[in-house]
Amino acid sequence: MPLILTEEQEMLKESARGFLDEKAPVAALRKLRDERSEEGFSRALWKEMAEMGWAGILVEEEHGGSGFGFVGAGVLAEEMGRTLTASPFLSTSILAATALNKFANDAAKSEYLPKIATADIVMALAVDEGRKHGPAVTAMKAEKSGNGFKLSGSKAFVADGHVADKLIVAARTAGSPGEEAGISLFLVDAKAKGVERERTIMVDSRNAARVNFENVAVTGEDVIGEIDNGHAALEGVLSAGRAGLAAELSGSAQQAFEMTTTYLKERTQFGKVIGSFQALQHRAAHLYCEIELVKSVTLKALQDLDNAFGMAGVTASLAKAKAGEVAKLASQEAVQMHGGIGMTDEYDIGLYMKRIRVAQEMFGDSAYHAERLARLRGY
Amino acid sequence: MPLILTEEQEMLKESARGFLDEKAPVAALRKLRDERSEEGFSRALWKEMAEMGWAGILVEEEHGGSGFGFVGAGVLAEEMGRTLTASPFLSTSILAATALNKFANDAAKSEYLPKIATADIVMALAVDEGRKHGPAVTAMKAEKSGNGFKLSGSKAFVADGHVADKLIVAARTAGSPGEEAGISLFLVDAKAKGVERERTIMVDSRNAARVNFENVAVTGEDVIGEIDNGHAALEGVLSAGRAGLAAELSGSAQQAFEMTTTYLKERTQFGKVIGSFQALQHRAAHLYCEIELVKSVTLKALQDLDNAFGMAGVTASLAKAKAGEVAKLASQEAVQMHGGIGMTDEYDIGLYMKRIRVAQEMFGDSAYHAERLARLRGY
Amino acid sequence: MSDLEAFRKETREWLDANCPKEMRDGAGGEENICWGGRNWKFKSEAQKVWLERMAAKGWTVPAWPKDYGGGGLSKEEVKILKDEMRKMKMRSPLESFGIWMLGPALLKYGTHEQKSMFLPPIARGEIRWCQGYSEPNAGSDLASLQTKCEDKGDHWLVNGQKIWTSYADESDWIFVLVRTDPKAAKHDGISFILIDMATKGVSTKPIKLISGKSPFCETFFDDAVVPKEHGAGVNAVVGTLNRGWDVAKYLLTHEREMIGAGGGGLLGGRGIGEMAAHYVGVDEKGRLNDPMLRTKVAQAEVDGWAFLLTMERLKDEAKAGQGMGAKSSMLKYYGTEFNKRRFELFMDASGSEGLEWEGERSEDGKLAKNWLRTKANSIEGGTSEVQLNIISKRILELPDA
Amino acid sequence: MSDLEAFRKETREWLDANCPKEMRDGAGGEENICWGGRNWKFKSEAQKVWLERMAAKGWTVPAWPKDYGGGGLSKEEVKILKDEMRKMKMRSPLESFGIWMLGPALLKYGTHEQKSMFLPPIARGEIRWCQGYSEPNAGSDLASLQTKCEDKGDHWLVNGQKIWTSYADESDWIFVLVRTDPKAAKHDGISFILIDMATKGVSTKPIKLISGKSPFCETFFDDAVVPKEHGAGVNAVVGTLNRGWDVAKYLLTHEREMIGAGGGGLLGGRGIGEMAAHYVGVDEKGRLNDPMLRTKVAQAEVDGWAFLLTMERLKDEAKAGQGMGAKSSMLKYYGTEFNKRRFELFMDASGSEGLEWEGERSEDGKLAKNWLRTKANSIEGGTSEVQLNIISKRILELPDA
Repeated sequence: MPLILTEEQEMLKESARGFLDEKAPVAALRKLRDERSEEGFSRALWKEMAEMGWAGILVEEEHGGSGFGFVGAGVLAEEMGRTLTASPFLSTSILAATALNKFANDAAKSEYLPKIATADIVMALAVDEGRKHGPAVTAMKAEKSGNGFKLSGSKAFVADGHVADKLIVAARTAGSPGEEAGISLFLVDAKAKGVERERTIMVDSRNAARVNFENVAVTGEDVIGEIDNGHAALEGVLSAGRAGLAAELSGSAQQAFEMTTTYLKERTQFGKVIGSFQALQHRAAHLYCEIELVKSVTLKALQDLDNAFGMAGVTASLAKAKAGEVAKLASQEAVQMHGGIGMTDEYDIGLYMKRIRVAQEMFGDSAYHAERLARLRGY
Repeated sequence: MPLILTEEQEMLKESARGFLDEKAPVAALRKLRDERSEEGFSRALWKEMAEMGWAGILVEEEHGGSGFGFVGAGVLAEEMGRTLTASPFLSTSILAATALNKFANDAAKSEYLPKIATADIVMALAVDEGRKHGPAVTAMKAEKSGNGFKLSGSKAFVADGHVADKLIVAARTAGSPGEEAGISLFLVDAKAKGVERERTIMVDSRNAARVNFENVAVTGEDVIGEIDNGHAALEGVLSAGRAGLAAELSGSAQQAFEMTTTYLKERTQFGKVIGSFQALQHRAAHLYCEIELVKSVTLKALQDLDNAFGMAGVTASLAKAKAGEVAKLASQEAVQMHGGIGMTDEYDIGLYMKRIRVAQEMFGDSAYHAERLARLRGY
Repeated sequence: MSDLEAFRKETREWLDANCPKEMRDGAGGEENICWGGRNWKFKSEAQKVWLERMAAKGWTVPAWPKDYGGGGLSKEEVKILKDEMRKMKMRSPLESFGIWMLGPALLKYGTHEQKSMFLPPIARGEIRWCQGYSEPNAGSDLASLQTKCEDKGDHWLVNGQKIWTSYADESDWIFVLVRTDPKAAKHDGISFILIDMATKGVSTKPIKLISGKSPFCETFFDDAVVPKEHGAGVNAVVGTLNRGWDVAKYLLTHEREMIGAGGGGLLGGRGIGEMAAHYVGVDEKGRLNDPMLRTKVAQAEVDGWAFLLTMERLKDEAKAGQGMGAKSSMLKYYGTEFNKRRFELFMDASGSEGLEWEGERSEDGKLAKNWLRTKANSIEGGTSEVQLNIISKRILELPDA
Repeated sequence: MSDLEAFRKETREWLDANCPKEMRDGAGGEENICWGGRNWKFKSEAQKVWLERMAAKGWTVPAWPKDYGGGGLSKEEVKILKDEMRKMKMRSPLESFGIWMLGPALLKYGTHEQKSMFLPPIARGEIRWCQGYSEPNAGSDLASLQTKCEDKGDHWLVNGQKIWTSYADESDWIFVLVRTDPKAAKHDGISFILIDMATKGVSTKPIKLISGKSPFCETFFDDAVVPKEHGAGVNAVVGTLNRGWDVAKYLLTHEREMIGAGGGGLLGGRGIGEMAAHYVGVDEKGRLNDPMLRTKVAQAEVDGWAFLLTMERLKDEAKAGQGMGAKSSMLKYYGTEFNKRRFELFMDASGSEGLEWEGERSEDGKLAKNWLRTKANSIEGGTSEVQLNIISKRILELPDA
């Protein structure tokens, strides 16, 4: 399959750019932040996105979605990365939709997928417990209790966790932290008894939460994937999330880079446009190449998710590793090349640096994924 | 103690530079190479160096040396690094002299140190067995046999090994490969029965050898340091070698850098001296800073060897790690900035790249020493 | 006993007798600094007493001449004083841009009248100064500054805008680079002038950074009338009219050396490896649980240590009589780039916890804010690019384009 | 069956029937290439037969017109031919600078007479060409070349020196950039001329590289007399007199794209991680025994893989009708820098063994020589710095200094 967008995907990209530039520019994020929005995103905007088929981009038409597939979802994530648009797109439309599509029972699909497509539900994935990403080190317990389970433990860095209606939670039904076996995934009502949520305001002004679970009761119906063998499902969902984040990082990096080259062409110092200084030119040219590489790996990971979902973990890691590193470089070069003005809160470039930091950390930073690839490649 | 050379050391440096520029410039190495010299260095030159007190730079006056200490030895190594001078200075005057000075019995000292000072003996340290440096993974066996030992095994990358009269050999009297305990050091006659040497012509056109030992008999008198506990002595000797190599690498890096900045000021392209191109300027300025850092760590390691020999292992590793990395960068930038001419055998810069590759590998490359420091620093 | 030994003994005794015990906690950090000035509110009685006693001895500025409020100490004596203060963990009694910047400038370029009027209040912490150099359109290219200062016969009329004036909103006076001859070549029409912040037409506006609140301000001059003399024979302009660039250059080098010499501070606190081990833990072999991060940390520690030793070497060379010259650019460049790298690693190690921006757990995003703040290190006080230019030109003597 | 399917079937059958089995070992490597030329010595009868049969069909240059010795195949057909050859592991029957460089130049800029005279012998492997572009004082700044070509009425008189002329000592003819109008602006006085290497006054000298022997030569022109016409109506100059820079530029872009497209070859062979595991071994968890090297290898594999995918993407974009344009500079820059990095890692992994320069064990320093040879990758065919300049100017549209 050629490593390019189809005509349809190109059209989606164009319309997304137009829509976001108009309805959800960086100023919108700034406004949510400065007004200390309780939800951290605009419900109205999210509804509009749903009307355009974005919320249900991974939901098949039979469930009311647009069924555009992962490349389509990545195209949207990339464009949202450009405008730093805050929405439950990653948590709900990518992560939760993937979990439901690929691993849930028909009842759950029928119940939730249509709501995702209409933006009537927000769902969040609760996986990490410590500072760094590590699905296998899940310690949270799910103990058998009657026909169901009781969940106890705590989760951190749950994107959109504080506004979610439903949480998809990784917990241990067997084994011990560090082992892949023994993990199961549960669908948990966010308002269930024993669930306590603390909104954590992050550096990127987006939503995240820490969630505490104390003897939270779930039934066997709430299991996603296989009991004790949820790691495979979890990795599948994470692959989708990683590729989505890679796409978002790619968009943010591209935009930060474009703002920088634009600035290089305008700003004058020592009687010359600073973009004429060769040292800056070479750094910009190098960064250009790196960003081109990010575009390639991201598209590859998204295509793999569409064409060979079970095999996409490797390229998703590749994409996340590369996109995280390059987006970081892009934000650093952007701030340095902008000089003092880039350091001011008034100017947008700092917001890119902040969001990129969060997105590259989420679901494994570059070190995590390079490490993972090294293991998979046998060294 | 201030981190600068004393007046005496400064004088030594100046006279060394004068001598080497005249008697042992790069052309001398080229000649040895092109004439396929059997020995790989000039005996006559080495004798002259001895007369100047260089061969015995670490030998105390009572044994006929000049007793200048490690900073003095480093000053010479650095200057030899500038001119790529081939001589047994590292193997004999630094490694063997340190082994004898610090760890040998009086008889051995009296016998060999004066010969070192007069350049009447060449000695070599045989430690590594595999591709990469690793004293603790010594597998070579020294089995008790009557009052002495029988050595069996093989060594590689033995600098000056093929011309050495005596070999200082690390072998295992107890324990197993990977353990520091159980290693002992032996002084072995290079012509002893059972010793077989293969000269290995290396990329830097210097001397090295692979040495095979088959039931080579040594006596208890030939032990340097403590039986089973030779690892400490070995590390002491290696620290001296590593600091000496760092100094040599510093000199080579400085010289390669100076050749490069000179070339940048001469070569014209697109109607301009290429040294006026800002991208090259910034790379040169960065490299300048890195080389300044190398000077500092190298001097520190040498001073530590003089002032607190037992503690110098850490800064010796620091120096070797930093000098290896920076010298490599200096040689790479040198070749790239010289362009095509830098690729020709006729031009000297390639010889620097070759020697730096070898020197940075010997007794641990940057990765080895960074790893070692991480372990020592508890992470 | 040598004179210096005697001085050390006396100093130690005097310090011990006069420094309040609250001032002996070795506390650093911006919140503990005594900045002085008209509007200064002492954080404690001890802070006030300590300042008064030290100022009375001239030891807030020990190297300045006694006539101008200083201690008149020799270099060696200053070193001993600082040594002893450090040993007893005493806080500095006073810090200010007056001490760091304006004082040295006046001592070198000022008239006796200027020194007499301005230096003693600085030494006593009575007048707080800020620095008006940068402008929105003159960043690295400082000499292209445009703030106009017109000669109106009996006064100067100042119009323009400065940016990055630290603490301008809390300062009493400002020393400013202004353009007094718009027709002259770029570097030749600049003067160095002293302005009371209370002057009508002078106003300030704080700048919020990506890292949050900051001491930086924008400072505006709208038809600010500045007298030619601030007192009998006390010129408002320091040094020769239109030669203010000399003063500026002198202070810029001074500033770079200060940043260089203070680079140790940049590297203070816990080691990167230690911090990383704390955050991510170690495996059964005692190695960081994150192997890739471990490599980056180890490489950074090698470079950081090598950098510290280089600062030490340059200091020792300076003591031995070799000037630092343009090498201060190396310290500025390498030190600030390293500090950025260090904080990137802290952020890597602290993971999602380090990304929190509000709340007690993160002390309102302390780490994240410090991380973002380091990004300015390689911009302020001369960008890394400017330092590399200086090294290229002045040390490597590479030609201009 | 579509036409193309039919073509594929016929092709497969013909190839299978005509390619000697010795030529089906998929052997690459310089020593297995058939270069052709007057002095060519076939390595085997099979090599000769294979060349003759393919040349007779025009398939040594399948895309060239039949009139000039080519196969007259369409793009799609050429792809099918190459596919089938690759599937059956067939060697290329003929490679040469004539095929890669001069052919395309003549096809675009040559006259019918020039094409008729020069292309068929190239296609048949009878005449071997080399390229005379670089000069000692004109490296990256190729257009500053100085080799003089004076109009002496009935002939040209050529004087000067070329460098980096690959295989000049084994070639029959050379295509050379010369200065025909020394008074014109730099790019305007250059011509592209064809010269028989047997001409009196033309001599060559091989260049030894830091990596050892090389195909490169210096080529000298001392009063070399070149006829205005090499045959009736066959001009020695290709394209317009003094407009040789157009031809050169065309071929330079062509060369960059070739290097770019061939970048896959750069990355062929064993993976870095696999190689490193082979050299340094793995621990009980299966991780490389050298943790720091492991990090570098993993990072390099990420970048290498991302680069391969980028080549794939650009190729797919090109197929979809988007030209590659200046993006070939990206491939050249990134690919060659990556290859240098790759070989540094091989050297790191192989340790002292990789440093051996002579003897069987190291195949006479094969790895070390390859490592050193990679250093030229980022110099030849336009330095990395030139590629970055091109990206800055043409893609990012950053202004000239």
